[in-house]
Amino acid sequence: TSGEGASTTASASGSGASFKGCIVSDGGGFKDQSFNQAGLEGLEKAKSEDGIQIASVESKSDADYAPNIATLVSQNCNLVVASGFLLADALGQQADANKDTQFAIVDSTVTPARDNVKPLLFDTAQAAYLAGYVAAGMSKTGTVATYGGIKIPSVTIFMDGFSDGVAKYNQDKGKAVKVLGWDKATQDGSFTGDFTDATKGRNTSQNFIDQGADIILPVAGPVGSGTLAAAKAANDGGKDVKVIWVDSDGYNTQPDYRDIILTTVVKEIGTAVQAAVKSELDGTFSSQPYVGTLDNGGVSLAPFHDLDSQVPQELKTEVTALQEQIASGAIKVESQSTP
Amino acid sequence: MSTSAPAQPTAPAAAAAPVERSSARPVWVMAAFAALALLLFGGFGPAGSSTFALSGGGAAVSLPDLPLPGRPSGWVIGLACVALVVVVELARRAGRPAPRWAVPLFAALWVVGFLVWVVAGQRISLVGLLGGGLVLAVPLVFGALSGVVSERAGVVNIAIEGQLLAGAFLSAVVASATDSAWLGLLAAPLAGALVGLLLAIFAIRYLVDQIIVGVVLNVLVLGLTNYLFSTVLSADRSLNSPPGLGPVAIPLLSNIPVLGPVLFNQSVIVYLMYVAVAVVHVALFRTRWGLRVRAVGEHPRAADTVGINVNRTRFVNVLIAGALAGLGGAMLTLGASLAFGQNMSAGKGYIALAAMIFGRYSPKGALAAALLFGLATNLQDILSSISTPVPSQFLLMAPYLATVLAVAGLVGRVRAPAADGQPYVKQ
Amino acid sequence: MKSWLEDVRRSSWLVSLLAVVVAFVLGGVLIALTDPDTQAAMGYFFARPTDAVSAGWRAATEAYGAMLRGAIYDPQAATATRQIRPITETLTVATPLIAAGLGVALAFRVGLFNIGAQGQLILGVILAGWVGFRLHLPVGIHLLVAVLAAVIGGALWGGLVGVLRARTGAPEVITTIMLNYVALYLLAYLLTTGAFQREGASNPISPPIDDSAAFPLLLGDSFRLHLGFLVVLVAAAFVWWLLERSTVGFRWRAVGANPAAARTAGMSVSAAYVGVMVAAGALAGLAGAAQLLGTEKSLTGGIAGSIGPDAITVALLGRSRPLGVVLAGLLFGALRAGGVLMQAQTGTPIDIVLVVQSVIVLLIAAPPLVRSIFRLEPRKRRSTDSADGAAPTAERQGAAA
Amino acid sequence: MELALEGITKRFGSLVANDGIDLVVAPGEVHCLLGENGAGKSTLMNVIYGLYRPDAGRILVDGRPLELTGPGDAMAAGIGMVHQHFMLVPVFTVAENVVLGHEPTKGPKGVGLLDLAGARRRVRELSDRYGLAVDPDALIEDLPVGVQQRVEILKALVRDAKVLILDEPTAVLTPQETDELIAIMRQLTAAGTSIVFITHKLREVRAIADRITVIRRGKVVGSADPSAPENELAALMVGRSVSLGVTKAPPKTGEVTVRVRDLVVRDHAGTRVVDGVDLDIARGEVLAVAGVQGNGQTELTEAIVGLQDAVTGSIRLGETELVGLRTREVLDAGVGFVPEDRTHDGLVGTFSIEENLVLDRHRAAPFAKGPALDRTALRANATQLIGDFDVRASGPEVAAGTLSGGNQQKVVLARELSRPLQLFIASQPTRGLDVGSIEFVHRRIVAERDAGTPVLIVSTELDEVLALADRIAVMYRGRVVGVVPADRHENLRDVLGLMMAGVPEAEAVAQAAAYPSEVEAAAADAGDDPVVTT
Ligand SMILES: Nc1ncnc2c1ncn2[C@@H]1O[C@H](COP(=O)(O)OP(=O)(O)OP(=O)(O)O)[C@@H](O)[C@H]1O
Ligand SMILES: Nc1ncnc2c1ncn2[C@@H]1O[C@H](COP(=O)(O)OP(=O)(O)OP(=O)(O)O)[C@@H](O)[C@H]1O
Ligand SMILES: [Mg+2]
Ligand SMILES: [Mg+2]
Repeated sequence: TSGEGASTTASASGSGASFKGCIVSDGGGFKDQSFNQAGLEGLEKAKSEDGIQIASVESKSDADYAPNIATLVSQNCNLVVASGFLLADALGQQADANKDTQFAIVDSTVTPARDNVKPLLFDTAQAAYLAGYVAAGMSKTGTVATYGGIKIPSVTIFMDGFSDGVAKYNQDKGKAVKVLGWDKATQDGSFTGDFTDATKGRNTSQNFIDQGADIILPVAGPVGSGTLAAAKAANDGGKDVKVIWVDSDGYNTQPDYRDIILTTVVKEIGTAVQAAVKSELDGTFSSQPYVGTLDNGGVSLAPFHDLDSQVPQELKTEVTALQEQIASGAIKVESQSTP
Repeated sequence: MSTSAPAQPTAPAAAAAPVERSSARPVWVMAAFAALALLLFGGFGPAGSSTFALSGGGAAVSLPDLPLPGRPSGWVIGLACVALVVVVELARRAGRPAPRWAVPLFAALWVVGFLVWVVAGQRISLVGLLGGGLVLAVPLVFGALSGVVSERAGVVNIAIEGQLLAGAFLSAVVASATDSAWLGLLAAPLAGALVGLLLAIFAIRYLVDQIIVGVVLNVLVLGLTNYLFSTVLSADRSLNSPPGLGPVAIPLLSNIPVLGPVLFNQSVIVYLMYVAVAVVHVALFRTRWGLRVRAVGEHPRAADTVGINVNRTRFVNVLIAGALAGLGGAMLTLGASLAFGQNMSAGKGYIALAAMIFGRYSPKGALAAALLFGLATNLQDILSSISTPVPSQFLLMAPYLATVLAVAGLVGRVRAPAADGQPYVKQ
Repeated sequence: MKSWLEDVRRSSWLVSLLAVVVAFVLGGVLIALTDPDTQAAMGYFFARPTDAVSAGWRAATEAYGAMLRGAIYDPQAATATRQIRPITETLTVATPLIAAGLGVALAFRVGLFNIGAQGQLILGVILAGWVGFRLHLPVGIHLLVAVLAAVIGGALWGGLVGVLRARTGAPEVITTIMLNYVALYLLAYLLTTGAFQREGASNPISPPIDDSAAFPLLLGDSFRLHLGFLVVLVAAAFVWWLLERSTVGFRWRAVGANPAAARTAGMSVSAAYVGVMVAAGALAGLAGAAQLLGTEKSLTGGIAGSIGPDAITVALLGRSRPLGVVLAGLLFGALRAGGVLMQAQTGTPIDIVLVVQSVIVLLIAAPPLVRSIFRLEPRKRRSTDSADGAAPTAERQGAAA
Repeated sequence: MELALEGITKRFGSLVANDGIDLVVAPGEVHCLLGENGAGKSTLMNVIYGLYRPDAGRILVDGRPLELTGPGDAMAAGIGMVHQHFMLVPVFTVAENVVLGHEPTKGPKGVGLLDLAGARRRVRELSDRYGLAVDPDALIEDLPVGVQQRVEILKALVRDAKVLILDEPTAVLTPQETDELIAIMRQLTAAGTSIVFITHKLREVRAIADRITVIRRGKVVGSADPSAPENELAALMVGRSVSLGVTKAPPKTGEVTVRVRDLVVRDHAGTRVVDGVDLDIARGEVLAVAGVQGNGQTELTEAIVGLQDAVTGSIRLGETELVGLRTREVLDAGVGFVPEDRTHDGLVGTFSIEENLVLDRHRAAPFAKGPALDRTALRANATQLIGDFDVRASGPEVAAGTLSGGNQQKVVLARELSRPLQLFIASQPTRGLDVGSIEFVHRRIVAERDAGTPVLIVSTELDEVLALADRIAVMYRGRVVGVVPADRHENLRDVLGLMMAGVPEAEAVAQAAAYPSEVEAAAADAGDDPVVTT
């Protein structure tokens, strides 16, 4: 079970046996094969490598954030990680009330900034831009789609980058690949309303497919499994739909769907969490935000894996070039939600 | 359920002659909608034309797109709606019943007008809209049928939500463990019936208030499935990766333009739903079993005096009802090729309950009401991917508001089975 | 009060206690069976059954031990503050549950099944939120106006149901469920509008309410327990007075017990339906106030959490009596608060709380089952007992005309 | 077929409803069961019909013991029953009700498709054979009570009942309809069916019975010959000699203060259930409304107290117009109202006696202090009224629902009579009460009259009407057929009976003289004037 052996079994040798790292999920829970899970896995890696103790608590609703964080603080956690933007307010309050505990929050800053809170941010627009470019290049129908779970910056930033990537492709190639589900100008589009109900993801994706989309980017954690199911069903019916996964490389987390996952917009949450633990162990903890970029490897476009052969070499070359331009700052990927 | 109260037949006055004078309220509601149609779809109709793609979804025959000019269509439809209001009102004044086609036609026209208005110069796939709506409706239809079967026998079934969830859970686990979607499909009604069994034991054997049992069973199933999901299913993912029951095209029928792919290129569970609606309808209204069930729900003591075992009938019906809803739960997992997720039923059981009442406790009505919900939900989803004049939250709200309007008078007073919710105690 | 003590004496008290015991035992069995160590030991169960049993026992007792510490007092915590924090958390979590539960219970007593606490609460927080962050009023007045706004919002939403029921006979079970969704989407919509959305935020969250609109904390900054708890206790006392001692409550109870007789005696059934739904909504709105002005401080789409559904179980467990609702709310608050620590320390999913809760309510509703489990003598039923049931009795009799 | 009961005992908790009852019903006979309310007649029949399991004793059919697990077994053994409260599904058709539980089917075996055409044919056939005139396709809820009763008889006939139990079948019929029923019973016995006939009405017993068994407090207290004098039967029933009739002084009629003019009440379907009624009631007189149940009497009283919605016309109480007022305002204007169904409309069963006693007066002093109820005042009021009205209960805090019917009725009366009244209305004031309670209630009503209050009584029991009324208004299909002073006709009972079937007074007088009622005739033969009400 999650958070196993927190207080009872101090594991392994390591330097961190007296250190306790803790994490609170948002409504998606730690089994979302995505965002929350990645955070917990980061902690678990720190546990096995540095021998720290860990504890984890899942939130079921917005009202759970504050008590969950507070409970972990009471459990003598040295570092409490809040998994997700939605926990920012609750985390801020707890940080004020518990000055000698360190906090980290994924995907958000806290306002005002606190000395004991480290934001872990990701400029996912950069990687999503590449994904958009690839999607546009790979689409046979000339229509691609994206949707989100809840309309929050850490979600829409993917969608902004994705549609910019498509626009870039259209501009460079004089094409008119259409993006369904997100309008960057009005910042409005398709959202399923939560990060849990895969049924809605399936339905939304089915509708995209019916409107002609053949590459879909779900930015909705476990809801995305609905997209995988819809795509597979459509392909069984003779279509050729592919999915671009988010957060952790879908090739590993979704082994059943390797044949339709084109690539993944990777967001190294686990690495960032592990690094935060390390910095606290080292005594180098600072409230300076960590921002994952293409340049520092905090975000990236995953390999095409099994579908590699289907991606034209020319497209790959262009993507590599774009990646270098973005990393070097030659191309600026802009989003309202850029951290 | 408390719906019994407004629906109680007022004391049957012996002298009452069977002349029903229809009230004016439905006409007023229709008139309001007609006015809205004229104003919104005509007056403020979109300038461009709204395009409906007729093929797709693997249709054999490819049809051209259907463009409907926005404002002109709006005017035509608005005026037709007004004409229908006049027809209905004239019939009412003359003391005749309105023509049977009048209200359905009105509703259909209004929906088309609304579609043209809301799609506003964009293009949507009609096949996708209808097919997706049907798929969304399936759990609702099964749930509503479950309600019909149970409440017709006089047992309020609030536990539909829990039955759907249990069906979804067990079907996913069994299908995953045995790697057979068919075995999963078999497990779903079992899970639902198990919840039905608890309902029957507490409501019929222990005479606990039926609404209370229903509400609490929903919490129990939610807690259990969540708990098992977080422990057993998470520890071993092979227990929750069920094979799906993909679409099966029915030869010939699936080639019918538009309707073919919508109706006859679907998962087996959808076909089961067609069968279930027909079977429940025939069984309830054409068979000995149905006559007895309805007697038990209307006047259990009368049924008892002619040798019908009231509580056994109820028990059996509650089990059947649970099984039906459980089957609906399988649509969420196997039918959609999805793994089980926490709280996967997401309130669909309660919507199904509303659909049952909206559909006046009849299988056909339940089907229609559930389809309405499904279509409205899917329309909202499609519209949120293109830009539309209505905020998506209001589209999401629409079916719920419609239900409130409906139960508040548009469909007239819904008459629940007279003994619905009342336990039967033998001496 | 006296009648409640009567109840206890007439041993429904014992049944309730046993129901709680059975529920926890069942929950414990579930915890044991899903515990990995137990499962491992099950593998060689027939070789050494004691291993499995002791592993299961350990898993269950550890989980419940953590839950108890998380709900009442945690001697393992480092500081005194942290040691007593659990009990304050229990009270904090219980606050909105009690308020909303009172609303549901009140409606039950008048024969209405109010599943709409969630929607009423949401309407309450919408209005209270707007007052809290858009109006800037003096200290004291601001809080008062905000609470009033919450109460009015809930009362309107509840009253709508009452009016529909009274005027058109629309079953409140359906209208409340539907209006819950309408309220939910209304809130979601408002949080995208300028009036409600936090400046500079693109996500649906409101600005925080002014400090002047917040319930003052009762025990200082280290605890979340706020004045709202006391307000809710006062509300419970008021509901008791209203039902048992006031003329309005007399009419409401009469309508609940026998609407036909109430009507014949010159009482207005419609007025009772509308009145009680207004009151029920107001209480749910108060729950919203506790939630928003007491703990959450900003509006989000999910602010209502599961308070609405929980309120129904609280009302059922409390047998629709104010004191019962307070106790049931405290119990559920304790389960919730304790569940967090249980999850943090033993990794047991908090969903076990739902299982325990629902089993308790089911068993309490079926005393014969509990008696047969424990082979107790059936107690002689007095016909007044049927009035004890939480359920809307009038509905059962279908007596409404 | 011969049906015999041996030592049947049935208990409800500590109450022994049937106590070692022995009974033999011979083939082709009409066997009357007599007994006052609550004597245990219905209970015994329910035991025979398999609805109740007896605690002791056995049932023999043609000498062989019969094991009953439910009504199905009884029906299979040839026992049919027409219940006191009809057991018909209101939303089903006649044919569906008749075949329910015994349905003809068609089509493939195991599917059980209903053969409704066959059912209709069978109903028509039987209906014709016994001259019942029932339309198989009519919905029960649309049928008059008399026809519903014939449907109940059909249900038994279609199952080939050899023994037919009729539990108070005449309570809902006019005397003329009773004659028709008796004709049907004769036809049935002629065909070999035995009939168990339950009633309180002695004169019916004498018209049709072959044998009479009297039950009191669950025991058989004797059997009698149809020719036995009524006083003897009545004494056997009640266990003491009974005073037949109410003694009351002639009315001291004052001015007319209640004027009902052109009153029309529509039901939810728009039908005029009260159709242009005019009535006057004077101070100090009792006006009784007679009529078969369902002819608008209930709606009439409810319209006066503001419980009906669609009311036009005028109801004046002194200077006050009551039409358009709310119930509360009508009650405050000085109208006392005893509804016909005390458990449904008169009392809140789960409330205590003291609470029930202020149901309509709790808003004002002395019972309300501001927004609060004054519990002490409630208690004082209850103690007083319980004494005055001789309510038998262990205390004022006892739930009203636990009281016996007579005591419940006393609580309602106490409430309504304990304030100054301008008009007192009582619907079916003694329905379901025993002789002692009836005496008490009647005395109270007469006392109110004598105190000068106009009194309006509605009763379907002619005996009660005759006992109380100074004038009698007969209602039929929502109209007043005529208003007859209580002393106008010799054969008032026959005349009223005909008027209850819609015959105008003059014509009724003529007809009654020409064709005296069979039941009345049987009573007249016995040579005494029967006014036993139970
Ligand atoms: N289901 C029951 N539970 C408890 N007591 C009952 C029940 N049915 C009847 N009784 C009681 O048993 C006694 C006999 O009732 P029963 O109905 O047989 O009387 P009856 O002779 O048919 O009277 P009536 O003339 O009023 O119909 C009464 O005291 C009645 O209150
Ligand atoms: N359905 C029932 N369930 C339980 N108890 C009943 C029921 N019906 C009657 N009783 C009880 O049976 C007893 C006798 O009832 P019943 O109405 O026959 O009284 P009674 O002797 O006829 O008195 P009264 O003359 O006042 O009518 C009462 O104590 C009553 O509470
Ligand atoms: Mg009696
Ligand atoms: Mg009887």
